[in-house]
Amino acid sequence: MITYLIRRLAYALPILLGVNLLTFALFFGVSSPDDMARLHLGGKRITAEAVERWKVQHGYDLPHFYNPAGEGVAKVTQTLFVQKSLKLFALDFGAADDGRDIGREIGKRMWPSLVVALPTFVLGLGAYLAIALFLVFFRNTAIDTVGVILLVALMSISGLFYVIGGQVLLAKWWQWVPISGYAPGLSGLHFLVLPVLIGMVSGIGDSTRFYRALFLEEAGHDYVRTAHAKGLSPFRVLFRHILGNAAIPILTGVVVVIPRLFLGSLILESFFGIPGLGSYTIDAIQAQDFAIVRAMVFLGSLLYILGLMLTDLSYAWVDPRVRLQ
Amino acid sequence: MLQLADLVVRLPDGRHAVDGVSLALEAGRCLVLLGESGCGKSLTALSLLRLLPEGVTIAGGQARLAEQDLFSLPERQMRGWRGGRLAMVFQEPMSSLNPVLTIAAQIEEALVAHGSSQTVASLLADVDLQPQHAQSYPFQLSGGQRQRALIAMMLAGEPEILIADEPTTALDVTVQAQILRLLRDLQAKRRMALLLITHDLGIAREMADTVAVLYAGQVVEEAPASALFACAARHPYTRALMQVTPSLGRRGQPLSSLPGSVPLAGAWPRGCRFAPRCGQVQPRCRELAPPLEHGVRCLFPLDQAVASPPSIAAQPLADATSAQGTPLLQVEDLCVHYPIRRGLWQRTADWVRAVDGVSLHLNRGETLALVGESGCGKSSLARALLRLQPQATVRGRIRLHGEEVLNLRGADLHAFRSRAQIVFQDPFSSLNPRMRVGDILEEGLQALRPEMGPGARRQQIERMLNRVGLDASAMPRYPHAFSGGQRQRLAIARALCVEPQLLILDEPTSALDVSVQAQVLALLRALQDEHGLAYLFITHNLPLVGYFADRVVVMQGGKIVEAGATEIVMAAPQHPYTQALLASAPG
Amino acid sequence: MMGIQPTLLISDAVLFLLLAAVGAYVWRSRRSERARATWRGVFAARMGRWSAWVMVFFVSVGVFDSLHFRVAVETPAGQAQQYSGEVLSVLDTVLTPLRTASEKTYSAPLAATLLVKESVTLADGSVARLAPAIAHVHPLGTDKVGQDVLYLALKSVRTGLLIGTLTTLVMLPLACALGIAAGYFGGRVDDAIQYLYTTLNSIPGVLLIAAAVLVVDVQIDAHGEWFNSAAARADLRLLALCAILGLTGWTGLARLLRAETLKLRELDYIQAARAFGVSHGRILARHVLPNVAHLVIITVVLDFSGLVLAEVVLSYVGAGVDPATPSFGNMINAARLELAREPVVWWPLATAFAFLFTLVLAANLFADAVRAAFDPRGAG
Amino acid sequence: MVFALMGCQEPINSPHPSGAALGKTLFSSFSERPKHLDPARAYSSNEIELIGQIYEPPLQYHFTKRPYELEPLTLTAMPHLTLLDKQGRVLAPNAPAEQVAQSVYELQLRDDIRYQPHPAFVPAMHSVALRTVEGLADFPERASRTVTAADYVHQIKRLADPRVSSPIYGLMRETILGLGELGDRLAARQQKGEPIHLEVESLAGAVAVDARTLRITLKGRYPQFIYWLAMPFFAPIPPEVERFYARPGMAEKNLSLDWQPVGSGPFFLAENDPNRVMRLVRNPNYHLESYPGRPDLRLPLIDQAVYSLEKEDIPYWGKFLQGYYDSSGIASDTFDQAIRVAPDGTPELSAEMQGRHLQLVTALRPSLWYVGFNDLDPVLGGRGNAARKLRQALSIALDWEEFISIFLNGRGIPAQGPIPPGIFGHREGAAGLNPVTHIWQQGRLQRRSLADAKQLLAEAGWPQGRHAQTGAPLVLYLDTMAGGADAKARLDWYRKQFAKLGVQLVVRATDYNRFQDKMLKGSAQIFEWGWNADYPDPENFLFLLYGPNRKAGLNGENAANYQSAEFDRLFVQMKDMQNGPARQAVIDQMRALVQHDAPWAFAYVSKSYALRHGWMAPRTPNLMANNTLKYTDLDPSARVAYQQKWNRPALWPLFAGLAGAGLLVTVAWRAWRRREAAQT
Repeated sequence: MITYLIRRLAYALPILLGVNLLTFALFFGVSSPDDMARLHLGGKRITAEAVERWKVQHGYDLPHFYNPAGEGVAKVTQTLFVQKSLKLFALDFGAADDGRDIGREIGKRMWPSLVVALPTFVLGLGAYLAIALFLVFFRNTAIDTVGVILLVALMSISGLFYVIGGQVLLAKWWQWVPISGYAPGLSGLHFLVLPVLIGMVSGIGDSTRFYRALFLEEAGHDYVRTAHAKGLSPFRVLFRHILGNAAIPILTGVVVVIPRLFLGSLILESFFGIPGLGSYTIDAIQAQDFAIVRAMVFLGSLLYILGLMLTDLSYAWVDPRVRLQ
Repeated sequence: MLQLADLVVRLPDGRHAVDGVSLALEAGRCLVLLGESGCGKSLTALSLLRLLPEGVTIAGGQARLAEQDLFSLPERQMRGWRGGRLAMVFQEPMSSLNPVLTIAAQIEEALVAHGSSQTVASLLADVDLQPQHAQSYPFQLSGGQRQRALIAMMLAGEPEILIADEPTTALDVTVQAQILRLLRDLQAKRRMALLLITHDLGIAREMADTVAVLYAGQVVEEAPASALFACAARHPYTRALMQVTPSLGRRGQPLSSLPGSVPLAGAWPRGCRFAPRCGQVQPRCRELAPPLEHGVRCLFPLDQAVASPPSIAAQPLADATSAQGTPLLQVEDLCVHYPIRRGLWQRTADWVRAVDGVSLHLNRGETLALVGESGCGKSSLARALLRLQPQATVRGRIRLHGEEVLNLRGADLHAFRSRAQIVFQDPFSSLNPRMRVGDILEEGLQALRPEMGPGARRQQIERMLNRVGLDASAMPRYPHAFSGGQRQRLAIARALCVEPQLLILDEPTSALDVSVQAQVLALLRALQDEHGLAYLFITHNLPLVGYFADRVVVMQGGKIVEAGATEIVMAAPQHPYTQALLASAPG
Repeated sequence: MMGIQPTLLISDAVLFLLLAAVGAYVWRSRRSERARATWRGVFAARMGRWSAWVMVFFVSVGVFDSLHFRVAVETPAGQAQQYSGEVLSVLDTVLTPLRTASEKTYSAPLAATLLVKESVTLADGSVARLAPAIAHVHPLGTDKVGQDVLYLALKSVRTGLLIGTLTTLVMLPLACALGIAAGYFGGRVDDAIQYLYTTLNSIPGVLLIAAAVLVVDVQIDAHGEWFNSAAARADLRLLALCAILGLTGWTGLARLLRAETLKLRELDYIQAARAFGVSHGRILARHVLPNVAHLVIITVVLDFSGLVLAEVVLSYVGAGVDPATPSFGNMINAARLELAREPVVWWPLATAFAFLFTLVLAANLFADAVRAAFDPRGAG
Repeated sequence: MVFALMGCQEPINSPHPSGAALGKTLFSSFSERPKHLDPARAYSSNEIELIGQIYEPPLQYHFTKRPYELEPLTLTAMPHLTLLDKQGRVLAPNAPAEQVAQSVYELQLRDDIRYQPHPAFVPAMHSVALRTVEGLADFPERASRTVTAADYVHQIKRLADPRVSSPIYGLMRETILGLGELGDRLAARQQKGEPIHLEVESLAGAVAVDARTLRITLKGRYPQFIYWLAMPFFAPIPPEVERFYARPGMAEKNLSLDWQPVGSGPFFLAENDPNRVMRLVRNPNYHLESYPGRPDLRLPLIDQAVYSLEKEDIPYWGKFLQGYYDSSGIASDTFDQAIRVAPDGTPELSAEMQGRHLQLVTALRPSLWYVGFNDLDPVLGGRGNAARKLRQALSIALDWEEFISIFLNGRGIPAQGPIPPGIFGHREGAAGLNPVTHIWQQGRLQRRSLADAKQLLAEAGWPQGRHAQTGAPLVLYLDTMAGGADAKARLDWYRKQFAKLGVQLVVRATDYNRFQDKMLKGSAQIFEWGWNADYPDPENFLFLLYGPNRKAGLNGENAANYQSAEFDRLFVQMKDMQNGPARQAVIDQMRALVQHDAPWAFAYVSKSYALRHGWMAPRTPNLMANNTLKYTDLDPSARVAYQQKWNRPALWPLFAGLAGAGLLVTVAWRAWRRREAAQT
């Protein structure tokens, strides 16, 4: 088990390095540090010296991979790649272009993201599974047919419409909840209702259909016939046998995203003004703050790999056949 | 006890797969439902539990158990009867058990469902499982243990009727014998009626009190086992089935032929459904559907008195062992090992020794049977012989025509490939479904005989198709248009196209119905006589070995435990394993 | 009669190439009884048939909108014939009444007047406040600058179709080559390809796409000389978006193909081919590829709707198609703000919603039918 | 959950903490988080809007007087200006510019200006262990002190500090005596890695004569400098605060001047979570100041202002209508809901809004929007006749009246020249009209007809938009960094305008970086641009066309790279003049020149409309002043009443939903029963 974890970590390194190289190539290919400087110094009255100063200040005045001016190791370390990219490995995200510490900002903003994403995820998963089980229970009836068509229709609606529709309907017309906003703690609960609901509804089509297909596939297996042959009630067969076995493929899809819940949702957060990492990212994209985007890419990869490891661990937990080594 | 009358089972597309089957089960007796694939025997069994696959429905008939018609019970009540009064054991013990629950949990569940007073421990004891198996998961058990666990589960509701659908087909022969014995003991002890479904005459002979032979959705003959197997089969089909089953006793004789194959469900001919394949067919048979009278569904039933039992005296074929100087194929000390990687750096910590020091030889025109149970390494050996084992480490010596096969590279390897070919077990997976038959057959020629022009290739293919009993019209068609037997012929034709000297037959008939098996065996025999082919015949079926092979080697755990001429090994096995194998063979 | 000069945008060329490929596939499968039967299965289902007709409608709109030309402008005799810089399509010609009939600003569907009132100087010199009459009837109203909403929606169809199809064109070769190679060869090849796709997969998709779109923008911007018309420029941007979506989106299919190939590799007919010494290339081409083709077809059809929807989100994030390209994303983005108006300007959003919903729903239902026919297991 | 929350007194959809609406608290919003709160760095309007309430420069604009007029804020009187020649002799105030070597401003500070309480003023707080510190609240003690002249000097020095990189450093080093030298010195220090201590550096141009007297010396003459003294760039910064924040570890915790400002203004920043909310609270140490003309109203009038982040328009407007924001600018798309334009063109509130007792506040912004033609472009640029006529033709064709009506919903007036209304030099009516694009008819401005434009186009050598010789169509390029929802419609509009002349317009949309780059290289052709006045002086607009100030290569603000010797000469003359008829004459000449040359198509001057709820005290907007929050007042009890009236949750959807669920359960139950009873 320990060996397994160590090996997984060892696999993770080259992947993170690859992510690192890729983003470095992308971001330093998009925009030269000069552009960044001009962008961040604001629109009016910028002198070339100011640009130069900005670059020095933010450490963008270095060569990409090799610094002939450095001495010894510094030839390699005093470069954009090492300073701006490799340092991410130490979770040293550096400063955003406005000078704020990205690590600190991430630390602060991941909680609001989680506060929205976790209930969305948990309640959503519960709802999707419940509906899928319901449909599978009534398979080959009109309930299932109508349900599936409804799901396909829900799938065919762009996520933006759910957000717009939800805000207009629930908040503007019916005035059940605040249109947008966020507050930490219990007093902020009413802010969460709408984003969580919309987050759940927008995933309902895809996920429920997926789970339904999984359940149906399990339902076709021989052991289900055995269970019926034993005289078990259909509920027991559904919940204990079908759900129990479908848990394994469900886990693959589900556990891997759990760490990423910290990253939040881009659209939900920006529409609802939730100060999480999703809106942080979208702001950074729109403001072209590459330091933040780089950090978020790296963080995303890191969390993904973490998710993969968690998936494996959870496999070992639910599936007696799996032993990690 | 249970009276099944006029059962009709309808498939989703409206065809009938079971067409008026009537059976009677009695307590403490065993009824064997015998039939080839697609005759409707499994659907009949599932109908009794009302567990038919989705879309398949019971379209008619009654099943009376204690004055109650099973088919008119409301679902709620039927559930209590399933696993309660009627229980069923399935074919695949692995997939029939829930993989993520322990054996105890799965048995417990059944006990709770039926409020039984038995315990998990007592049930495990009843099926000869150790108490510690209770906490095992199915994957931790062997095939036989799994089947026992499944049986234990089904006994939880103390059923009056136990239905077993090919309960031993997926098991090795030795295990098969144990499971059959267990079923028989349980039946006796618990006074259950046993409905055993099988395609194997041997099993039927061993287990049955009564045999019902099913053909094309109908019972064609029903008779006490004793009478039936004393060569009193009166239906031509039953008779033919018995005659096409190979055995040591039939060695040297051609098996009587049962042409064609079982018709598809619903695509039944008019009149007698067996008429197209029947040796005794009369014009009336094609017009009039015969009723089941006196246990036979035939207008012209055969007499009960029939030919003498075949003589056991084995007639050795041409004894090739001594004759021909250097053997065609010589294998010395062959090892096929798969690495097991472990630890941080995934270093090879150990090896799976699939084949561990095997030596054998094979002469031209000779058939060497390689016998063993699953996992003994016989398939690994076959693939290693053909250099088809890229993942494994292969050591030892393989010589074909004195050439070191393991050292061959490039053109030499190519040349070798045209001398040694293989026919696989499953005729469905061995032909690419997306290629036309002509292309499939041509592929080997293109690769190995680049010197041949398109015309020559075509000629060769046509010749081979004719030789295996098909013709050129097969070439533009896709494999799915052919039946299993025809596909296996195609596979043979494909191998023969490149004119090999050595043909490895990897269980070539085990996926086929007995009637078709006989046809394929006859073809193989004829081809061998014609081309002087050497066969390495891999199988687990001992009667088949007795019938077909010149010599036999028995493998166990990657090693050869016994080798010798077929008659000698079969008659007087030396190694205990061989003895066990022979003793377990049903029939 | 004015002359026209046919103009072939790159995306047109690619689209027609794609159509030709589909045509070739259809022609080929007509000969194969099995393929015919499978496709008959698709159209036998009621949903499959209906959705196919809807798709046919959308595809024809897209195809007509891809037949581009430039109209000749009046040129004095003796000079070389000059053509307008504005690139039109056959669809534009068909829709000329809608295209040219623009109002000043919003008007509701089938309304007779503009939405907003204006101060108008009447003949008698007095100033009155009234909603001006509109010049043409617009079945679905007009947008902020008075363009016909129906026309805009129809023009958006091509963008959606292109994104849905061209992306797969980029994705397919990559996914097939890498996925099959990983599954078939195993070992180091497999390790390398798995590394590649795990790496790509690990980056949050939107971020990766946004970053790549920015890179492409820089390139497009730096090479203004590549384009002789605004259409060509927007076109390249669209193609680039497809390429990026394709380059980042191949991992799912590759994974699927790898798993399937791993299974196929052990199948007897591949073993048989290897026993014949058939080369790897031939085995891959004749045995593996045709037997994973159903997966490819299913994935392509399934992905289509996802890609069309992705464009909307990307446009919101700011990494979508050129703002000048008519697309559902741009349309929704512009229209969503109009909901806050009073009286509510609901028709641009409703139109975008209806068209997008119909397109995606049809695509999804069609995909379901295809999946059911090609893969009896996954009837989900 | 909905029912559970309905028990409360307050509407359940309130985004504010319960009870907050009852206080004298202003609820407003911000759409983009400010990047810099350091007064030496902040330059964007959203930044200035915030720190304007926190920091106090020496001067401010009088809140109610128009035209805009400066008045002392922290001074006892307006600064006293002395002009000196090279020899240090005092010159007369009207001395010609070339004689003036230095201008000396002497500022006399009030003695009651005190900073907000802050730990930096407690020496012991400078050595608190930072491990346990997460924010300013973790420092147990705070204190205050009086503002001194040295604090102002310190801030002026900071403008030259390379670590601060002030956006006005480039301008000020040319203006303030010795600032350039100081900057060079500091930069050298930084390069060498030496520590920088501003207190010990001397600056000739800014000297604290005594604790209450500040003397600022400028190179030459720069009459507009006085306006800079009303900007937070010249607010005092106590050196100890900078020292306090300079401790290692502070910046990582966002404890810096950029994040936690320390000023003497009416408010201090009590909470800075720019991801969500920023809260300004009344400064307890604020000096005595009262509302103009109302000595009884002591400023500031409210206790708190809460600014919430609101990025999307729909939620913003929705919350305003629900009463949760006290005031709102009007986004174009929501405009119709609030405003209708009366027959005479003046806007008034729609009936619905009047029913809600809203107030409409309008003002013309001291800003100008234009479409620039790059003077360096081979087709459009230069002083040649053909190019000029082409520009003129395009200027006519761009129908800004239509633009204003479509995109601004009437919130603007078409611009006629380089100087917007409200700034000295602007002329109203026929006198100010641009004869190239407009004519005066029946007492109203009337855009010239398209025929005139086509005529000009033909004269320029492009009849019908095609080259007179080759017949090649005229293709022009609009460079824009347009993005966002509105862009497509706007760009379509541009295309339509050009198409009216038969000219094809290709839009090159790009991102901010690329656009800046293009502008700097001078490779753009046509572009949209705008300018917000820094100060109400014509110089601040006319310098946008001053040749030596061009963008290409020099990175000035003359984005069109317009170059006219005559204009440049007049500009130098106008720059140092006092407002008066003489200056007006020069400006008129310059305007005529620019109108004729048409380097810009003058677009519009936007009107600012704002809506305020009825509970807000009425105020005339002051668009130059940035410290207006202290004048704001409101009636909380009226607010609460309205909020309750406007926010009653609809219940019928809940019942409908329950009914739907019930129906589903029934259907499912029946299906289940049917299955249980099923026989084969």
